[in-house]
Amino acid sequence: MAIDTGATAWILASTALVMLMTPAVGFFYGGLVRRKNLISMITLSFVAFALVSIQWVLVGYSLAFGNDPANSLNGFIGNLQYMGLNNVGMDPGAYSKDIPGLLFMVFQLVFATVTMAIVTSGFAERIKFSAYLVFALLWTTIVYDPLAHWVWGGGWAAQFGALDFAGGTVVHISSGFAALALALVIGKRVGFGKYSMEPNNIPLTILGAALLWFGWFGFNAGSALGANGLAAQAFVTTNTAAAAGAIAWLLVSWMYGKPSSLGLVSGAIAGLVAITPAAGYVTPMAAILIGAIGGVICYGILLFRMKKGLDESLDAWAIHGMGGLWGALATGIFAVAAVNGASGLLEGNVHQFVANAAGAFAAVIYAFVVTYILAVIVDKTIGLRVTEEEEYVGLDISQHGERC
Amino acid sequence: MAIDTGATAWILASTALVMLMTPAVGFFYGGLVRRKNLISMITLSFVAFALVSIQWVLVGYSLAFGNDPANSLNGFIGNLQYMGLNNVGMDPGAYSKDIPGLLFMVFQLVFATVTMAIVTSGFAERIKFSAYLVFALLWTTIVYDPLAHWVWGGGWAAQFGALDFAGGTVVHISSGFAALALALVIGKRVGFGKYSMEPNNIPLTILGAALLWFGWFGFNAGSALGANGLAAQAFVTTNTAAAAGAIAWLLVSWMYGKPSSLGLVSGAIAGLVAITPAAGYVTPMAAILIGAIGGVICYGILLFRMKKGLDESLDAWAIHGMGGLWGALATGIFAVAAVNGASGLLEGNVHQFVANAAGAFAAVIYAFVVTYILAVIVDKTIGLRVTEEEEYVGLDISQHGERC
Amino acid sequence: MAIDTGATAWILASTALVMLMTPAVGFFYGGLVRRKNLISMITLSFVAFALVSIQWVLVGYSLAFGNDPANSLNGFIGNLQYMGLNNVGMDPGAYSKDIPGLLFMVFQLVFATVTMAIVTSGFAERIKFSAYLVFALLWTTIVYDPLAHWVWGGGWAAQFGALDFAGGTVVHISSGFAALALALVIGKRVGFGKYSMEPNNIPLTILGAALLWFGWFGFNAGSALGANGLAAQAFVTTNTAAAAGAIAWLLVSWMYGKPSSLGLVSGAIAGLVAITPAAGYVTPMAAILIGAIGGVICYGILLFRMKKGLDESLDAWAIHGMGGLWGALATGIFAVAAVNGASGLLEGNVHQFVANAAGAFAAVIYAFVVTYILAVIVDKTIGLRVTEEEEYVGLDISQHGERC
Amino acid sequence: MKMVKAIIKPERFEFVKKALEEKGFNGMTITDVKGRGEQKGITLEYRGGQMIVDLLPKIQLEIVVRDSDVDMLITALTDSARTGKIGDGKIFVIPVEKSIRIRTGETET
Amino acid sequence: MKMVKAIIKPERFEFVKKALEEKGFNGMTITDVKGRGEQKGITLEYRGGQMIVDLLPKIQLEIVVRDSDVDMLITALTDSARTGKIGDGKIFVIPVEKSIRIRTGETET
Amino acid sequence: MKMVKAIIKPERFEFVKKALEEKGFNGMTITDVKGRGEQKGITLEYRGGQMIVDLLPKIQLEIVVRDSDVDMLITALTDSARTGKIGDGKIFVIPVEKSIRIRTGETET
Ligand SMILES: Nc1ncnc2c1ncn2[C@@H]1O[C@H](COP(=O)(O)OP(=O)(O)O)[C@@H](O)[C@H]1O
Ligand SMILES: Nc1ncnc2c1ncn2[C@@H]1O[C@H](COP(=O)(O)OP(=O)(O)O)[C@@H](O)[C@H]1O
Ligand SMILES: Nc1ncnc2c1ncn2[C@@H]1O[C@H](COP(=O)(O)OP(=O)(O)O)[C@@H](O)[C@H]1O
Repeated sequence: MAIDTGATAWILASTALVMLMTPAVGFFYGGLVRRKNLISMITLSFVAFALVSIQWVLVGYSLAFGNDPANSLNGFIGNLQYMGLNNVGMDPGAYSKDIPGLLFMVFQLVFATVTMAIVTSGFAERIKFSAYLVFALLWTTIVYDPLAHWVWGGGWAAQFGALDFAGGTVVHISSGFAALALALVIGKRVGFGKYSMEPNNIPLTILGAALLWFGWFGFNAGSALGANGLAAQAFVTTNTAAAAGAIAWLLVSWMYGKPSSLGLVSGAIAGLVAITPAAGYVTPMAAILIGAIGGVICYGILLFRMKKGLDESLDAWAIHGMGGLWGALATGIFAVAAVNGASGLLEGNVHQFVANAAGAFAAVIYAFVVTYILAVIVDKTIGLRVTEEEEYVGLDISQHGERC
Repeated sequence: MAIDTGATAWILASTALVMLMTPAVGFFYGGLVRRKNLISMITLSFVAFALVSIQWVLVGYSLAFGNDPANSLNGFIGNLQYMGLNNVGMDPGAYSKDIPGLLFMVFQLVFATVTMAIVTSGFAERIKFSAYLVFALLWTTIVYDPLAHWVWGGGWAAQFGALDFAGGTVVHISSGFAALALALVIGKRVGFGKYSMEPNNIPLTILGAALLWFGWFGFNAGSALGANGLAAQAFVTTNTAAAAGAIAWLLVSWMYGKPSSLGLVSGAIAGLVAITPAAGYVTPMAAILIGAIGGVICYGILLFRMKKGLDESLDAWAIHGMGGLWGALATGIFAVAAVNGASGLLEGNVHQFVANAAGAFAAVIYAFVVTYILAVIVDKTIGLRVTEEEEYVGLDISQHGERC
Repeated sequence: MAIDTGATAWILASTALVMLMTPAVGFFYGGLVRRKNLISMITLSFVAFALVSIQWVLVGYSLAFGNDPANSLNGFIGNLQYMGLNNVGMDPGAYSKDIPGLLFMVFQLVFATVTMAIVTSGFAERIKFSAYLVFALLWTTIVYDPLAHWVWGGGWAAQFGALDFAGGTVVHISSGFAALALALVIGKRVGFGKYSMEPNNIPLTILGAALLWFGWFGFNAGSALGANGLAAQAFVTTNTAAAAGAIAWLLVSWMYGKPSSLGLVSGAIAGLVAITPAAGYVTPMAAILIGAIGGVICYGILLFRMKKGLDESLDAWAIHGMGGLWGALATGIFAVAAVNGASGLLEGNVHQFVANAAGAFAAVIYAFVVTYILAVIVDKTIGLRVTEEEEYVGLDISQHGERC
Repeated sequence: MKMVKAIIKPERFEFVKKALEEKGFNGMTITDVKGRGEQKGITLEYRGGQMIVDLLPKIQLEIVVRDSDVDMLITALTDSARTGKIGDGKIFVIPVEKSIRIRTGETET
Repeated sequence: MKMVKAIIKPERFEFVKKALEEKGFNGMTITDVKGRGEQKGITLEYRGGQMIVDLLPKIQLEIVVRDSDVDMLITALTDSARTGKIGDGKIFVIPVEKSIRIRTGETET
Repeated sequence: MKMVKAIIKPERFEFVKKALEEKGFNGMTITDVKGRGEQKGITLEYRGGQMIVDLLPKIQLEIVVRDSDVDMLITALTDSARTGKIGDGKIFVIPVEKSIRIRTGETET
């Protein structure tokens, strides 16, 4: 096996693109919170990047991509063969015949970091910083790493045939439902529902969205692991679904009010999430449907969340969680053999739909339940939430001693 | 024909780079308007991206790059052979022997979107959002797609031998003169010329400019459609002309006032626009001249526009329109055979200069006239402009229900 | 020698990535100064990019990478063989067997520009703009170009065997110690130490940091000059050291106060600086150490600087200068033959450590002394510093006639 | 006439505005301010130490009314702005000698 | 002495400043405020429904002058700030008992 | 009661705050304003020409105190805010008829 320099060039670039998504999540979220928590929100994402970067090279990569241990954890999590990047080198590796093993590793790393960043939606404006550090390490190890193993590391979902091109299940379902669990455990922000908490900086949120869309090309088209027709296919479906999601959300929300810029960018993210698992399996025309339906579904879920008075207000659950769920099902529906050899429901392959549904719902349950338990444990021991005074003055000052 | 993975890697990356230019135009413009229209301005670009992305995969690409129909539209516009991306696939295509056909398609897509975004200069701070959506769909279909066909899709300008390496005519002349026509049809902002309307966020504009410069490497060097010497050549001429334009504008404007940051970045954009058609045909030393003269010309046109009291105040016309015109002529002057086989006026090839001038002036007239007509039609039917009250409170609130 | 399209694709992308670092330095610094100097600070970086871009294609590249002249300057500076990019073409060149010579040239160009931008820390909020233009041209020619020649252009340091993978010495030591010299010559800001001068826009600084981290992948992994295992190795060590630096600074500074976002991003930059010379020579596990120690050292130096009342307040010296010094030594310590053929102290190669220390200290002295002299000359002739009134109203208004 | 100047918590502003509207007080001028009262702000525990956060963001309303309306206005303000916690704010009443409507030149005293 | 407090449209500010300068009024303190008058802001038609935009941005000038200058100042202000449309703003005159120049300690009453 | 309104240089604010605290003045409301005095701002030389920068940023403190405390407060303010240079700022004293604590309804006159 020799390295293909073109493939390597594209995955190097893709990794850089995906890396940018983690701070982009911070900017996206940061613009949505109140000004007194802006720095906090951006910092949570930035810290996620640093922390998971270290965890991943030490153990995370091995847990996700190591061989299945010959014990009861078989199919559930990898062994420690790659601990400290042992046996991960400059030559092609087990998962990458065209690119260096180290490059595959770091490409996966940036997926793990952005997932952690998305999760921070769940405790926005009320998390204790020290508790966050502990929780993040636990979560990425106990929730993310096994999920990645199931789907991409040769675990049970892969064996079962669930398709997840670029991480709809591993990244989006897991982070979205984790955010939901967290929001339930940590409780509403003081005053939520009583007075309005307007976004402090919508242009910053749009900047975050633009960088997310930009980075997503690395995320999805990079997941082809080559510079080839499949990468181009995934690139096109990604862009198309994002555009369709943006427009769908814009139009649907227009019926209930003004066509807002936040609706537009939320729709784009919804479209991007929905196409993620499907990007390399469907046609661009199907991508229009997947994206547009994704936009409409996520908008509906958002309305539902607001009606229920649920304070998961940056909507990781509505957009990433439910959008990811839709995407997983849509992959099972719209996959066509002509694109990448796999057929979905529309080509009569019921098994594919079932496999994808099973994988997705297992992830929903695992992510929700385990996150819930972890959150309760951290809450009972260190305490997840800041004091009421700290929340009142804001996390920027109370947690970081900074103002903006 | 087999895919070259290196070329594919570079065009994948280039497409992502160019994609970023569309929101970058939004940030550039957004910083220049009044605070009450900041979100609106960014949103216009973002919507342009979404809308044109869908239009392009449905019909735009085919109109631009389809074969000439055997009727009176021959040479003017492509047929519908690629509608819905029919026949555009993962293998190399008619326009791309080294990269997947789909990749060529999406690389062209991001050019179409950024062109639409540039046009929004013409009705800044006074456009009705619903009218914009309709206008944008019409404009990209009726103005952009034919122009792209003329120059790149085998239309008459290509047959006539006009050189346009990366879109000086198709992107910049067309958008710049369209903005001029729009500004004339929609009329001045209330109070224009009576009281000052200062930029609300210069750092945001500089951020936009930085991202534009960054993305322009994909725009110009990507237009080599390969990872080769020509791409490197275009990369170098691009950067050099941008730098020369920035410094030229800075110095010339210094004679009339302070050396402003806006002058600096405007000069950079002017240089980038000017080199766009020439990037793959001229030497780096010629690029210094092209960029510097571009900076000076555009600055002069801007002064002229201000003196005339013309409210095309984000200066798409002065910079993109006139800079693009200069670039088209400059390509006909400075092209040297040693770079890419084509000689310009300085190497005695009068025909090249004539062809380029003809192509450019045809585009000027077509873009201006057709845009003018479209604008009048939309104005008479839906109404282009918001009410005076809406303009007074700002488009952010009146069109999008948002504040920043 | 034929071009490798994969390598070319990656270096094209890397050059674009590194280009973005220059404005990123502007945003990073801009957020840290007072609001009245925000535009000025960003503009200094932007101008650095434009100015050095022209200088480099005219003479800088030749001075740095031209052959050694057969006179007393032998080993010190290159000749003028590449003046005006003479003999630098689309084919592979003397320094680049896989990529076009022009591409190597422009990849080096973006290093020269970012170095100049880093230097602007030294006279933040008090430099006269006209003096800056003159100084910048002198500095890049007389300080940067020779240093680049020593280390990369076949000069004495290269001959002596000093390792500098991506520019720890040439870029970071030189700019950091130049900033120190400048701060000493130009003197403290009025009121420094008497009243607090708080950062005006921390999110902007974090944005700058995010873009720097992003661009640094091009900086370090691009320095492999190929799309290969070494690039992947450098990519991984870079990311790992950055993360380790960020966390180390966060934790150490927590002992003395709150864990601030500025500490986090400063630590990341410190880690990135420290790994720069080592990126292609060490293992990821060593990168954790190099980054973490880098974070701690730079934090300590920053405290020291503050205690001494030294107004080099954007800390180019503490982070780039001292971080670069640590990185140069660390390369001499941690290099392992298995990665890239070179052994450091830990593998018993004392010579490597000595060579690296010699190269680094020579650069420290050269950069500091020559910058000091240049600064004094410019100060005595044109005057480096604005008047007290200009400083009071801020450089945005007084130098650029702009407000934000 | 009097200028009633109220400094309130930002999160109460919506309630206050509504309460005033109901009583027919429409005209008002709003300023973002920072303030602290006698308590000198909020004290946070912090790794053993303490940290005082003062100068918290507040919203200042200035409302010019006839003398006869002052008491009703004050009642409406206190009722709607009160949370019962520290930092609820202050109201100051300042004499106004004259008020002119720019559009019409109309003057009231 | 009196403090003349004028709340005007931002777009009139340049004219007002110039008009005041001409009359020799140099000292002033400017604040960005938001406000609404009796009309409760601007009503926009909106897909059948209506939307009221109140609390529009205004600029507030505070100018302290001798009693004898008040009338001249008010005339200068109203003349330069007036557009004749809703939202032109208000002027309030407030008594000032004392004014101190910090630099010199000079006091006027 | 009086409202003492001081417009000072931003860079003196920390000193002023500290000086007031020492004298027991805790309550205050702070606003970011811009201002110019009789000197009409700062004049910069500029390539032969001149440029006047007026409306420089200032910080405005409003402090309501009992009549008997006014003089002490003014002394504390002038002493701590003074640099001796142009632009040091101004203090205005305005009568306050009533002051109400929202939390408790407590009224002082
Ligand atoms: N003496 C005063 N002068 C001016 N403003 C005051 C005074 N006292 C209080 N304020 C304003 O009222 C706000 C609320 O005061 P208060 O309820 O006493 O706050 P705290 O919770 O800090 O005691 C302060 O933030 C300040 O803006
Ligand atoms: N009674 C009042 N008290 C305080 N400020 C007022 C009052 N009435 C008007 N203002 C201020 O004057 C501004 C202009 O008032 P006006 O011209 O009546 O505006 P509008 O067009 O809303 O009626 C308002 O935005 C507000 O800031
Ligand atoms: N007559 C006035 N009315 C209102 N505010 C004033 C007046 N004169 C001065 N000020 C305020 O006091 C500040 C400082 O004034 P001063 O020290 O005279 O400044 P300058 O240096 O411009 O003369 C001004 O910026 C302004 O905010």
